[in-house]
Amino acid sequence: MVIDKDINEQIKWAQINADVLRSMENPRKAYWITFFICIAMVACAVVAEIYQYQTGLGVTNLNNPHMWGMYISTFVFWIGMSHSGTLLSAILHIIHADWRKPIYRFAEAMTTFSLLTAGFFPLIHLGRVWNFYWVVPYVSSRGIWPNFRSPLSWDAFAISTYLSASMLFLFIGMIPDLAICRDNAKGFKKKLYGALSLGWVGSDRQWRHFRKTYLLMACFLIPLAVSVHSIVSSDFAMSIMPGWHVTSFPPYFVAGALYSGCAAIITLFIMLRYFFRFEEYMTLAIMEKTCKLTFAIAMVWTYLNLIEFAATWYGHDPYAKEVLISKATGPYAWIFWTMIFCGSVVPFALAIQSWRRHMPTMFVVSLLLNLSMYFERWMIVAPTLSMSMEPHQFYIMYASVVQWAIVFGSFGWFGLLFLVFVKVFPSVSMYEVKEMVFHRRRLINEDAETALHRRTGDTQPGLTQPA
Amino acid sequence: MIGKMKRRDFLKALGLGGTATLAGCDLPTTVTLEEGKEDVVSYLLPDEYVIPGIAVWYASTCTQCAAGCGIHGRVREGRVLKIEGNPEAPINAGKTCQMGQAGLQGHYNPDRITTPMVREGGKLVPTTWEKAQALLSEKVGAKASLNADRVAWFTGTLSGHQRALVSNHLDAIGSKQHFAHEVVNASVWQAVSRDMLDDPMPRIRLDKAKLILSFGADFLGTWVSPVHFAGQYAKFRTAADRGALIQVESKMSMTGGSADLWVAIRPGTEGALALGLANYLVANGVSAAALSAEVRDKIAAHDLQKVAATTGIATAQIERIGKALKSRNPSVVLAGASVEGQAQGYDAVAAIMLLNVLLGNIGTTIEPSGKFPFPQLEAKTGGTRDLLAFAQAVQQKQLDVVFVYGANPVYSAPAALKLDEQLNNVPFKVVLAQFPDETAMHADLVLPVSSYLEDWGTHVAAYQAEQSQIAVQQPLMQKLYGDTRGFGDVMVTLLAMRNAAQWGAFADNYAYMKNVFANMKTSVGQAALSADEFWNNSLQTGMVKVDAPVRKHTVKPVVPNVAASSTDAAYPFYLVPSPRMGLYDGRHANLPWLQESPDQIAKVVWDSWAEMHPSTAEKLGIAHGDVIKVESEHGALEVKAYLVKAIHPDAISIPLGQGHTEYGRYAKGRGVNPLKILKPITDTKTGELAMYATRVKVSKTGKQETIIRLGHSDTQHGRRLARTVSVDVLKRTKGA
Amino acid sequence: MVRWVNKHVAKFAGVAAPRALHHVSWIAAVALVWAVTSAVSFAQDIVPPVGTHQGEDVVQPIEFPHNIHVEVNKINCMYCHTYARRSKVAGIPPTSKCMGCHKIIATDKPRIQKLTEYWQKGESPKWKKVHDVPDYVHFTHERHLKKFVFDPDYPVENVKEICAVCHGQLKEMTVAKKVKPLNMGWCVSCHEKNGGPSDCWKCHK
Amino acid sequence: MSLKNVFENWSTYRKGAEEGGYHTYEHRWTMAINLDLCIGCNACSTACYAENNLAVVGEKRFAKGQAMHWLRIERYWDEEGKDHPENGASFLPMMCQQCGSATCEPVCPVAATYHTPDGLNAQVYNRCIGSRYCSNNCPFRVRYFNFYSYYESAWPEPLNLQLNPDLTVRDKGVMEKCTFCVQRIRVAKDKAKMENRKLQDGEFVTACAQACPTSAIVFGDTLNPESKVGKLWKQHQVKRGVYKQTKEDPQLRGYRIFEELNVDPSVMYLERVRDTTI
Repeated sequence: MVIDKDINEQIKWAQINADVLRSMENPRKAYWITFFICIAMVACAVVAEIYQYQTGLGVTNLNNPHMWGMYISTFVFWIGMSHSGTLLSAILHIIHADWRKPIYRFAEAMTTFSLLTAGFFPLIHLGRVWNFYWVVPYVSSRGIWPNFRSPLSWDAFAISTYLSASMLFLFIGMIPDLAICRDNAKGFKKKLYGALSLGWVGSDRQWRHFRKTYLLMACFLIPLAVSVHSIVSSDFAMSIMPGWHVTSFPPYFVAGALYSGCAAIITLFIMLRYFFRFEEYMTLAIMEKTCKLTFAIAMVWTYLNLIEFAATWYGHDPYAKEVLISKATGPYAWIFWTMIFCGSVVPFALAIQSWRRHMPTMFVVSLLLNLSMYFERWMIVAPTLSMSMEPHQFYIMYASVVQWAIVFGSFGWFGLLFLVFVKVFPSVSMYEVKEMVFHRRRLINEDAETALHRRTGDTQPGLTQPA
Repeated sequence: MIGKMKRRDFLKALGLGGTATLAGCDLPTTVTLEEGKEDVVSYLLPDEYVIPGIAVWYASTCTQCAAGCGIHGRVREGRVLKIEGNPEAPINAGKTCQMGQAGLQGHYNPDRITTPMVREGGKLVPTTWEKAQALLSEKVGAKASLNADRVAWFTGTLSGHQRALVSNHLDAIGSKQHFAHEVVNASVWQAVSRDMLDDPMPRIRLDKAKLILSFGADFLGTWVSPVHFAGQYAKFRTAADRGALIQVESKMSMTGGSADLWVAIRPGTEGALALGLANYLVANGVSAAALSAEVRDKIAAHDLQKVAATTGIATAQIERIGKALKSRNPSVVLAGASVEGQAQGYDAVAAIMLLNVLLGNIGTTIEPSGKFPFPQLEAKTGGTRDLLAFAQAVQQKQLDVVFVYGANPVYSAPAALKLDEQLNNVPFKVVLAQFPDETAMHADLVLPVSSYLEDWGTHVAAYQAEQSQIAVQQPLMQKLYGDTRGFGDVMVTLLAMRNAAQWGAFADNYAYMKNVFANMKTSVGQAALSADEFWNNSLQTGMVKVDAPVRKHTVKPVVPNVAASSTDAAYPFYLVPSPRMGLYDGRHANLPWLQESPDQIAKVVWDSWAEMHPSTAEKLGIAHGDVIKVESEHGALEVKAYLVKAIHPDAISIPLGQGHTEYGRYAKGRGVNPLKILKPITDTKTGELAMYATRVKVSKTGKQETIIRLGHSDTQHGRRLARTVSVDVLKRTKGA
Repeated sequence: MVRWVNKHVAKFAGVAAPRALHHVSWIAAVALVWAVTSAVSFAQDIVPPVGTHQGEDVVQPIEFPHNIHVEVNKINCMYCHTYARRSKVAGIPPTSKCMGCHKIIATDKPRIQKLTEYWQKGESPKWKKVHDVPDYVHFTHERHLKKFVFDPDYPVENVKEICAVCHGQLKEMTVAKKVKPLNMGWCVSCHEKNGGPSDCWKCHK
Repeated sequence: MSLKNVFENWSTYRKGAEEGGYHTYEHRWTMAINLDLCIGCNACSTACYAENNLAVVGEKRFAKGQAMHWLRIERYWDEEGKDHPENGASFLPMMCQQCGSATCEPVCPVAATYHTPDGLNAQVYNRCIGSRYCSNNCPFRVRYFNFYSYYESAWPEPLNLQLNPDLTVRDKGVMEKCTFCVQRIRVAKDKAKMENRKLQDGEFVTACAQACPTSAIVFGDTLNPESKVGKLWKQHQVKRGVYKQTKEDPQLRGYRIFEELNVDPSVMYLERVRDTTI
């Protein structure tokens, strides 16, 4: 069994700065290519959306029983994706798992950006998007209000809150690093970072404020993250439709969210590690830990799946049972079984150490997990619609080009935001890595010296300061 | 009052009372709220009976089929918006079928002919009425030199004063040539009842019957007077002891859908089954004394085994039906188009009528009808014999001038008759049409006629209910297109050309009608009223009640020579060109509502399809939705296969109505027309076209298409949405 | 203002690095602008409807002087807009009604001569619609007159006061002009005052 | 409904469906459909097209499942195993059941569908933003969405002259459904009010009930004890506001579809009868 360190504690702080700031230097060709591919994808989506806006939703091939389609499933997918950052930065933060430090920054960025992506879909799928603001409870002269009983209006609140909170969290967490950028940049960049770093000079008082705020935000964000996906799940669970009206949906959704989040983290972890040569920081050890975490979550998700199936199977609702059977045997069966395979079988690859340490394998695996998560969302939305209570209206929907284009474009949009982020902001948290290095080094020194002093009988172990 | 209404220009009122509803929900582009953007035009003179924003109902008569139902039209700001049944009308008692509802779309149809058209240099070009009239008077005017017998009228079922006008015109010319053509008809049934009961259209009392045995008579959908029978059917079902319906046919009709027992029979063997049942009844102690020895022999000759072999129905099943017939009195036995449309159609229907005689239904559930006092107004019911006769006359160049109205022979004639080409043998063809249909496109002169909601007329349905009546048709709104003319108006002008002395007096049909009514009132026992009172009453009630002396039924049984069905190795299947309530015989194919309303049994919309039994399909390796080639001796059709169990394995059923090559945006080039591949066999006795006697063979084309239909599941997955209970349970419970 | 912000942010940031504070103040300013604009964007919906509306002057084929008919001649509104009490629409009087008087009265006036021309041509003037509501709003004059004019024994001569609630003081106008908002908020406020129905389907269907 | 209104009437609004809903109903429009009389002829459906400005969507859109028929006639074959459907077909007219505790109402984010004092599920077109959640939560799948601006193609001149001015022509992006011909209800109620009298039973009926050739559809107000429909409900011992009927005579034919979901449909069907004793 290989034992290696989360991070090389001999690494110099200056080098950390250097390495991270290097990742923000002028991009290479490969970057621009990906960048423009993303722009092209977004362009497709925009064209499709304009066409849909002018012609009507019919162009998506949605139909009477199948009123919702890929828009909603993609929406749920992105919302789920957004739980990764919170998990790494907030949950692991308060349980003092310091190995998160090198990798939580981009995870958090992912959170924000996937929310920014998810936010579009409820609007895109509206029949009359130009009236979307009627969902917002503002004082209207007409004296009419949104329907507070509707999970969709809860969504509006939940998502906007979560988005603003996580953005704030990301920003606050970056302040010290932004200050570093400020000090190393010149010209316009200096102005920008100067503005963003809110005059951070790293005084004691600032650090005190900073730590408090950060912890506070973390504690605030965790219940928020949980509630958001619970509310999204209630879009389905609050209905009476067979296959949607499931009590275990909230935890199921949250687990699924964390799952997809972790999978996405692994993907990006590997990419960043490869492109920005972050081997020093995104070490195999951390990779292993992430994989283990993912594996655990995968098992939780599998368990909740089984619970749901069992509950339906032994439940009293014949319709739900029929939907379940149709999931496994009906027109969507291949999606269902792919989801089960990729979601519950493939993760066992994470349990094998030699595979865990093999980046290409992990890359493929993580993509498979993501795929399974997307299919999961589709399997939540589609089968119930295509086979609910009224047999006369059993019908399936084949998504049109428009629908595909917009879903496709959303990935481009996410990529775009992320690409911009990694070039404008430090995608590895410098100050936290420094902390990590500091603590580890101190630990080791402690061990060494206590050993020495035990021999010499010196009862006053001194502490050597880091260079 | 209506007179005034007709002349007052209504559409002026548009823009009042929020009629411009087209602006939908608040897409900024569709609503104009800025002041001074919309025009509002007031009336020139107020009409005391027209209040903007308030609807008025006027009575009239439906002409969507020949049943002659009374209707009420809802008129607002000069537009007729909705059609509903006239509760006073004895035929339909306030009800309508979907075709009646859709009449509006015939009237407002975007594809109507709006100006006269004349053929110049081989193609039709718009012209004016003046030119058209000049042409007419040159061809058929007083001075025109024409051979009287070479002038003909070709119409659909025609009755009331329209018929009177046509006969007058023919008399004025001196011709006897009036062909009346109707694809969906009951001519053979009428012939048989005429011969056996001396009553062409006996009144049928479903409401009195305890059992209906219908041999392919789609009396709820397309047979004789559907809405009337539907009303009776309701009484028949809700009666204290509920009547039972047995439907014997080779393809399930709409009526078959409501049957308690639906029996699939080999096409063309209904007569044999009827005799077989007679045989059973006689064997079980029903007296056949009333029948001649000859007839009795016929019956004796049809023992159940033989019949079972012919019809492909198990003996047990036949006995079941027989038992029901014997035990449930009174019953009524009906014969529909699929029985009539055979080479031995007459005999088959006769055999079926014999059952009524045997069971003593004559006089109980089959009542003598009233003898209509005005023969000149009686319906000239169309059939297919006249079509054949016409085709022959045309082929032998016996006609110089043909007037066509209310019929579309070029569409409905089998390709074998080659009518479309032969029509060129007629030098001058005048078509009075509302739509540019196939026949109109073959005309030398097309005269645009008003829709029935813009026109005057009277109708005398061939099938009269308890109270005989003349149904009155009046305009419910001003003409949509100023350049169209009412059929009556055209006739009056035509007649004036021949006989100015008598007909010159009438400005138009309106004047003629008023005059007619003024003379009529005494003969219908309304002498007390003034002419105007009588006129207004008739318009308000939409009918003139006529008491018709009831006929007497004298039963003269006919000897039915029912032939054993033959088999044909080359063409193994029977083609069933089934008419459907909705598109009917194809005349309603351009009404979008009816195109989009699904077929009652197959639930297919906007298209044609070929129904076949799964077992047959399996043999031929055909799957649901395969495009198949249905081929007869006289042509082939490519159409999607629709697998359904409600059909006999030997039958291939293609519904009527689609396959128009002209006619309008909704109908043109859609689906196929089974009439085209019919073999021109005729019924030996009546000479009617044997529409159901054509044999076909079926082959795959290899193409696969999706069948566009309403609903995506044929079973309820055990979720008892539409629940069924057996009648014995019903008997134990009170209530409807 | 910028200074104020600087002071307080400085307190928070715990430093006084003027460069940084400069930026802070800018951010604050931008945020402020955003807030204001977004508020304004909803304003037309948020502010309770005012009783007045500045309508445009509509050019009618004939400049019909309401003031003369209503104020000077004291003609009841429902004499010309005769459908109002029987139908959802009040209606424009038929041209014959105008001619009923103006065959004799004021025949020398240019407007009347114009009207007479129309009449002799046998057509009605194309009036322009002034008071319009969206087509998904189904207002009925009949019910409103029933409640406010006919049910309470309210002197029918004063009906113009009732009409004025929605149509403004026509006795002071020549050509009618939209002076009330006629939007939903406005209708609703009146409905709530007078216990009118609050069921959406009363007006929308 | 303004906040003021909510607060003032809170005690009434907070009542749930099991307490008969928060409504004190003026009328309770209901239907009784006798499946034994339904011959599946589509007259009702076409009448509905004529009365309610329903758009004809055309072949392609129909194929996609985007048709707009508020009232559809479902046809089922229920005889597995046999060579032929010996007892004919079962027809089922299916329209909005105007549920007493409708599942479409709570889920609409903007309250565009709500419960009227007449016990109907109103759909307010101009409030709808087209989230389509209501349709997803409707067990009967009888809500139809305007996937396109159908009116642009459905009524080419002069077909548009037939449009019924008493109700809106729907534009793209809004949900619509059977309203029990609310425009007829409104006219009749206004007329009654103008004449200071109560509504009579049968004074008006919905377009479908009016057209039905066999009078299989009976429409009326169950709160009016004299009404035909009220009598039928009583006769068949079908009660409102329950999810399981307790009949003295369980063989009575009246039943409500998906009653067990506790949606309290306003349409009572009478079982189709078939004579198996032949």
